[in-house]
Amino acid sequence: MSVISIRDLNLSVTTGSEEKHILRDVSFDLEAGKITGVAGASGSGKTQTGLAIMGLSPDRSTLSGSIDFAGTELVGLPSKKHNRLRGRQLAMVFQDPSSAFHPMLSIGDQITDHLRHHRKVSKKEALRQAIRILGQTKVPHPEEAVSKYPHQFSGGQLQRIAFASAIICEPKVLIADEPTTALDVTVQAGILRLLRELCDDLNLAVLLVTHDFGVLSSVADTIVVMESGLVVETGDREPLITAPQHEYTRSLIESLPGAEVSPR
Amino acid sequence: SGGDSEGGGAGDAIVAETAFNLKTIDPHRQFEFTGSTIDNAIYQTALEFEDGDLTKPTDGLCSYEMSDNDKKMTLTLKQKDAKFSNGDPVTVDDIVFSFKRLQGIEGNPSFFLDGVTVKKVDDETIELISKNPNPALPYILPNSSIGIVNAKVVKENEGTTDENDGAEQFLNQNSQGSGPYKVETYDADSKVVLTANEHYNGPAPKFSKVVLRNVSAETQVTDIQSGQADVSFDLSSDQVETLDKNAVQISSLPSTRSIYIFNNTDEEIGGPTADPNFRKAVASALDYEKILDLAGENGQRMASPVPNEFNGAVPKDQAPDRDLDRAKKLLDKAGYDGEAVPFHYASDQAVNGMDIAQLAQTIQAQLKEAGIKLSLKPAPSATQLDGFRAAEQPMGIGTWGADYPDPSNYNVFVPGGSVAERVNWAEGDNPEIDKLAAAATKAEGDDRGPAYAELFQATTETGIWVPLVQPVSTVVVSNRIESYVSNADVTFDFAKAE
Amino acid sequence: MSISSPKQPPTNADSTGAEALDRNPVDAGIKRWRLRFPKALRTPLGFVGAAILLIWLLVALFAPLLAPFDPLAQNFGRLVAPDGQNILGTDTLGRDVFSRIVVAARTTLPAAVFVVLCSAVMGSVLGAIAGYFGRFVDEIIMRIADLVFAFPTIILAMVIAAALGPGLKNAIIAILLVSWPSYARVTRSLVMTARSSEYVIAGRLLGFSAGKSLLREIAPNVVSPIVVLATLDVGTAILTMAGLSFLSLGVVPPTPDWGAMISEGVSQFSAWWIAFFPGLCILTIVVAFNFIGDSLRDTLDPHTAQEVGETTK
Amino acid sequence: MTTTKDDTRTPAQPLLELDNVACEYKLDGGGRFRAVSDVSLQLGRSEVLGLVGESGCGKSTLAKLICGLEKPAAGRITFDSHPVKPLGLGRRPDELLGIQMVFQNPYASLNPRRRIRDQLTDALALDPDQTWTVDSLLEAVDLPLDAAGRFSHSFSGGQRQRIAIARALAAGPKVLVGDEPIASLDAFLQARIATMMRDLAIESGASMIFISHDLSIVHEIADRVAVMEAGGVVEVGSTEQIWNDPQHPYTKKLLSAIPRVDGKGIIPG
Amino acid sequence: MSVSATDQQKNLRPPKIHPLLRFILVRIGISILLIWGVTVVTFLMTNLVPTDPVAAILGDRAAADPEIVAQTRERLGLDQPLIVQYFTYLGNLLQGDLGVSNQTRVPVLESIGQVFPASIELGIGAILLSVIIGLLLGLLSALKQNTIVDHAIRTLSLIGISAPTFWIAAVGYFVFFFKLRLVGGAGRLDPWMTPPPRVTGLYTVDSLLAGQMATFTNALGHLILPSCVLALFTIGLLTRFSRSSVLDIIKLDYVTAAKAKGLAPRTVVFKYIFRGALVPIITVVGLAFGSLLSGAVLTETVFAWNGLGQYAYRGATTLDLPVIMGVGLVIGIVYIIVNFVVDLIYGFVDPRVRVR
Ligand SMILES: Nc1ncnc2c1ncn2[C@@H]1O[C@H](COP(=O)(O)OP(=O)(O)OP(=O)(O)O)[C@@H](O)[C@H]1O
Ligand SMILES: Nc1ncnc2c1ncn2[C@@H]1O[C@H](COP(=O)(O)OP(=O)(O)OP(=O)(O)O)[C@@H](O)[C@H]1O
Ligand SMILES: [Mg+2]
Ligand SMILES: [Mg+2]
Repeated sequence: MSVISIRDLNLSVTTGSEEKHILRDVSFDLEAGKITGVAGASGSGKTQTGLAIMGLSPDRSTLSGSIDFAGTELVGLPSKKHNRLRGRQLAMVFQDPSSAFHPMLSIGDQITDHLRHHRKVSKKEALRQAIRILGQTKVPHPEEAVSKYPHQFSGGQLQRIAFASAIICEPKVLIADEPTTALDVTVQAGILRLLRELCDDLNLAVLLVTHDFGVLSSVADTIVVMESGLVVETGDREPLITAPQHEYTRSLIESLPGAEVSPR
Repeated sequence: SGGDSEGGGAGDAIVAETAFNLKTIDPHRQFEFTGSTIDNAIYQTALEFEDGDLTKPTDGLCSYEMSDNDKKMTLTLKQKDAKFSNGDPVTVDDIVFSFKRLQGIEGNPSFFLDGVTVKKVDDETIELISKNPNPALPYILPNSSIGIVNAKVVKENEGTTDENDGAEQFLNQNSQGSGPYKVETYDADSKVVLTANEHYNGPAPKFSKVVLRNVSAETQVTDIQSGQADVSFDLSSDQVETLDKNAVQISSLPSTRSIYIFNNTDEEIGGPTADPNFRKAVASALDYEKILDLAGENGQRMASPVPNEFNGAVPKDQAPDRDLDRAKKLLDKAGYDGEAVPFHYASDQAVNGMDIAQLAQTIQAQLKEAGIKLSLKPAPSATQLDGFRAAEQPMGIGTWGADYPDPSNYNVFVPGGSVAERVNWAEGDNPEIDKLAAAATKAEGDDRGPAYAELFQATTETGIWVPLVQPVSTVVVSNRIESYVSNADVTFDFAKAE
Repeated sequence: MSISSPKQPPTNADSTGAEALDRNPVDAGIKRWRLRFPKALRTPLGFVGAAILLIWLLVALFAPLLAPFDPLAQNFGRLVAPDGQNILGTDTLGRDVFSRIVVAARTTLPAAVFVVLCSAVMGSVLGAIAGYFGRFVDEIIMRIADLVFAFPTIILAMVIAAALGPGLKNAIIAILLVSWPSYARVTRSLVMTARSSEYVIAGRLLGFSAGKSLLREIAPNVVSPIVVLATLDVGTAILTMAGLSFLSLGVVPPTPDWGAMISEGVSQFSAWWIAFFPGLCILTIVVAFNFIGDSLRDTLDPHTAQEVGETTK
Repeated sequence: MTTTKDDTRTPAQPLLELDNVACEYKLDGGGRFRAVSDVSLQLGRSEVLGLVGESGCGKSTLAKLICGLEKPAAGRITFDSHPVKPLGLGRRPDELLGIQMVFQNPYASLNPRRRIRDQLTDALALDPDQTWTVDSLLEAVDLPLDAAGRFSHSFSGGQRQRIAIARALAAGPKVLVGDEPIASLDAFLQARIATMMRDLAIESGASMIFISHDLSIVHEIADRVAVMEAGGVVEVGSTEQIWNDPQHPYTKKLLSAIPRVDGKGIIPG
Repeated sequence: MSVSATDQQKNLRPPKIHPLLRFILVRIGISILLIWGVTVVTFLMTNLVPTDPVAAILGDRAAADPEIVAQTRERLGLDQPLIVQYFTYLGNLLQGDLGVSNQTRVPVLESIGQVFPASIELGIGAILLSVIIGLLLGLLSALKQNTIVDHAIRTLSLIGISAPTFWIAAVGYFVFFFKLRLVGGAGRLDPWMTPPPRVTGLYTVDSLLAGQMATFTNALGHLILPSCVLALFTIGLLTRFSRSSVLDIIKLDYVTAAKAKGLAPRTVVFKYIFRGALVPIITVVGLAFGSLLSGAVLTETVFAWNGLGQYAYRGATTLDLPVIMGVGLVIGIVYIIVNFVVDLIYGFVDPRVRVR
């Protein structure tokens, strides 16, 4: 049973006088407890797909098609109603952890303000939960961490904090936009493990955006390959990587050192 | 919030506005318009002018008697009930001290009593002995710079009768006079507040407080019109014109200031201005009617630097008229080749509402019609004055305000005089004029007037001074003041306003 | 494009070319700069600014033809209100205000442009030296610039003008002395950024000396921000000059000058036209330069634009 | 601090030699940070040395030291028997021009205001052998010849990086230092550019130091690999040896963290 | 980019003093150096002025007497070499002696004590207005980027920085005071009003302290127009700057992250966007203060506002050297202090500076 089902999603942006199609007829599903990976070259529309679900498409853009979230149609949903889902039901983690936090607000403040907003819990209670959740994402010394500022953490730690912030309201959907691209391989492994755990433990429907097939090969359950706003191939992890059907997917994977693609 | 301003929150205060020309109100140092306006209200003088008539010195604190040879003046204390603002009575000692302090501290007005020996005779009498005949002395003594101060208090506050005097600051903050007012606060930059002197021996002033504000002429226009101010001193004729005549009263008096063009006699410095023909050409090229127009109604022509109302003035109908043909001929004679003559003036000065910068531009335009080219050299008055004093300026606008209403005050324009030095005009350059000068100095009684007139006519003839205009001293008074006294002596008498 | 259509091989780097431009601010800005330099004036503000400026340039150029009367001649009644003959009235000396306004454009515009050119050159040379050589050269130059900044422009200019005497030349010197530091600051920081940028280092590795890399590699990259700053600064220079003239420390009479006319006019509230129109002239011409400068700045990339930002005014 | 003896080196006379080199940065707050400490390395002729390690371990600093862009706090660097002197305000000494660099960010390493031809010509002037011309360079890096007349903004990231490589090659370097030249490129472009670099360097008889944190690519192109951790080199060896038989625990950790593209769903590490 | 904490510590030689303390000390050091520089500049500047202070001090009569002139020169130390004069000046300065005005014989320090609060009152009024209005307009304009509102605000702010202050002042005075009587006239109070007992020297504050409501409203009525006029330029400046500052921030990831958390738009704007934009804005406010002081000279002239600007103008036109030096010094110091404070605020507001 899919949590989110995207059908014929189209997105176009008007810059100046010209209209630019960013997404064309994108369709795929996200399922609870499963990680859906989106791969594609730079500029293929991966991030915009994630943002469309969050209702954060750029200004002056038009979205059409359908995003069905547990019975709620997200395309065309009034921003107020969408706002009630954001943070609470739909959560997102960004690529660069060092820029995804406000440098002048403490960690504790930043990972609880939406909790307090959505759940109306007290400051004290929020902090208590924050500490618990930081522990769950394996941030060292959660009690001290809540009163520190972002620049006092390393990138990997910040990304863990970002995950903590994303899951604190117990959402159903988590969109992770290249959560490991800015990190070292050793740190990346830890984050991927965390992602897998969270997905399984919380029964999250995860959308993992990346251009790294190595990452997809490690954690994704299903993979969607995009090119220039189009979905060129969708499939389960192993068959898609070892025996890609589409020319484009194949050439992508073949170009990677150490990739083992079975000849057709 | 400005709405209630007309309601005259003013009460018993009278608000007067002027663009400050104020360095001090220590009477014996004070030499500027604003200082003397204030000191007039604070200090009494030995002699006074009757009803502002500058030709008639009369008794003030003292009565006087002049010896036949004009060398000895005897002052007798007359107002025995006069009291200083602290209650001390005014004594002969105070007067003697004041005279001696004026002489000794080498301030700007010290020259008033040059060559005069002050002697106390007894507790009622003072003798002033002059080295040379000094017929001007009665005209000098009413000057507010010779105000009588409380000797005892001033001495206690570092006051002396020599250069070591240190009472200036004290006198600025604490006036020591016997006049109708005393200083309440003194701020040379923005405003001076006077309050009534309860020990004053005359009638108590109706307005027990005087606020004199430092305000530019353009602000004065709006303030007098809007009832923010009661008295404005600096309005130009153009500005006065625009006022609502139903809301204000206007008092215009002939000014005691003269405005003239000076020409340097030194060829090195002045170039063409050293040539008498060029100078006379300048005098003929000016369009005096237009200049008079700038001065406004009641402005007067001048035939010499001496104001028309003064003894020794050259009758104004003898002033030259415009004659461009003559000017051109004179220029030919002078061999003037059209070179530009630097023309200096104070760009930030207005004399009785006559803007010197505008005057300079008018003169430039007029002289151009005769083929004389001026290149204007404006400067803030301080800088301009520096250059003038150093006798470095070829040509420009000068102004002279009478220190006392006697022709001898205009000796500065005669070769060897302090102003003449600034155009490098020395004694001996014009033997003719030297002779006339000697004669004028010697003249006595009724002969003095004509003798001086002859002298100044001759000096003016040289074209070194080209008298331009005698402006009008205009005081605008709001209708809140029902009666007031404004005359050539005091401009505006706060004590007599009602 | 359908899914089955043949795809370019993903290894062809060119396929990301278009996006690449949008992704890098520096290059994107420069591209826009190059393509739209004339277009900068086609934004509404830029267009209005350019139009106003063009009008003023024409006015200045043809002033003698446009001015109906001799701006110096005192031929009319004094303080005549605007009428058929003197369309903007006459001043206290009976000169035609319109003629004076028109002729004044001839002094103001070239003087402002000249002073800005000089201070831009002086400031950016000093700033470039400071930024490139760093250390004590930088300290000395920038501390002097700080000092100049520490004095309000007009007061410093006032003292200089008062000391040297009023006059256009001295006003220009005064403004020059107070306005170079903003160029120095901007140039310095641009040069400092450029200096540590990889293309400059690459040049140094190829054996460029410091001077050569400054001239050949860095200079072309800092001129456009300087041009923008200078455009905006012409307006400031006009304002400062007008301020000095207003305080009678600028242009010497009888040369017509807007600031001086305003100063003359404020003493005549009832003859409002004397001060009002010159003020309007200053406003429009400064607005024109600011409009143009602002549109130019918009075509710069955001980062550099910040450098050139309002802070330097 | 572990200093590993670099005993895998073959030729007797190394082209480039680092001898106990250290480098310190002054911090804004007043302290000092030792970014590189006690590094000894040697680079032979016509070999590619891969330099790997996690972010901030001092790879770039080391590259700068080699090019004379930073001043070593201790130790000596010799290139072709000339000591490498820090670059001051003057020209770089001729004997050091043999070291050239390719930078990480292709968007910043070309001058946006100069045509490609001019930038290449500057570099060509250095090469006494005149091996290349502008056209042959462009051809070598697979770019159309009309690229010479254009400005850098009209090229994509991958194209720019190829131009930067061309420029570095034009100078006829003996050592080419690539500081993460592929890091900011699309994953699918990385291998292609890296291989191109290696081929061009070796063809023109130069050696290369290739810095990257992507071990799988280093594996593809390097002859030898040096592993850095926290400012020091922890292990040096031939690529095969490091890959198949890592000695140092850090190297093992690094290698085991690389995700394999095998579709097995195994999280590395 | 990110090094794990232990690695950092291993290679780190920590500074001997706390970074924040060091930051403050360095800023103080630079400020003192700058102030010293200001004394040098004022001193040199006034020595370039071609006028003889002795003549100005002595007046006509005494200046004609070479003996008195020589004596005065000696007394004032003007016969000494320039460098000695400078150190005498500096020595006096350190004792709080700024000299005596040549024109009014009033100690410069005393006069500045009088006029300074006037300027401060005007300056604070103007800066408050400009900060509040400028920041809000800038924020609004950025949030509504490329809409009519944005275009209108941008155009207006450009016009605001293009208007000649003295002209606006005159027009404003004519319209709002002379014609409409909406505000008080020239000066800081109606002429007959007595200033409130001096505590701070700011009439609005002092009158409130003394409980004189009438004086307060009057002072406020006089303050409002000049500070608006003065603020016009800085409003334009700050509007433009805060707009671009906010636009820079809006693009950042943390703003998208905040939106993605479903926070109320108000929270996103004020807690995230505005706070981030504020830091650069604070710096500009410091700089704007400088332009405010410049504008004050002209504004004060029109409104007969007896402040530092007028005092400076009088000093400059009468070439009253001690006054020029004094004002230059005071303004320089104020500017430096303001920027010092800005730096400190910057340091405290931004945790990245606070703990390095
Ligand atoms: N605000 C915007 N306005 C206009 N175009 C945009 C905007 N944001 C993104 N685009 C364009 O949409 C396209 C898809 O962008 P998107 O960010 O989704 O790519 P991506 O696949 O995430 O790429 P990357 O791997 O580089 O992150 C790109 O061509 C990009 O230029
Ligand atoms: N200019 C500098 N001032 C202070 N510290 C610096 C400076 N440059 C680098 N560092 C520090 O030195 C260390 C090594 O930096 P370096 O750039 O060499 O790392 P790197 O291995 O290249 O990392 P990356 O993979 O992120 O490029 C880092 O911790 C960095 O923070
Ligand atoms: Mg993306
Ligand atoms: Mg690096």
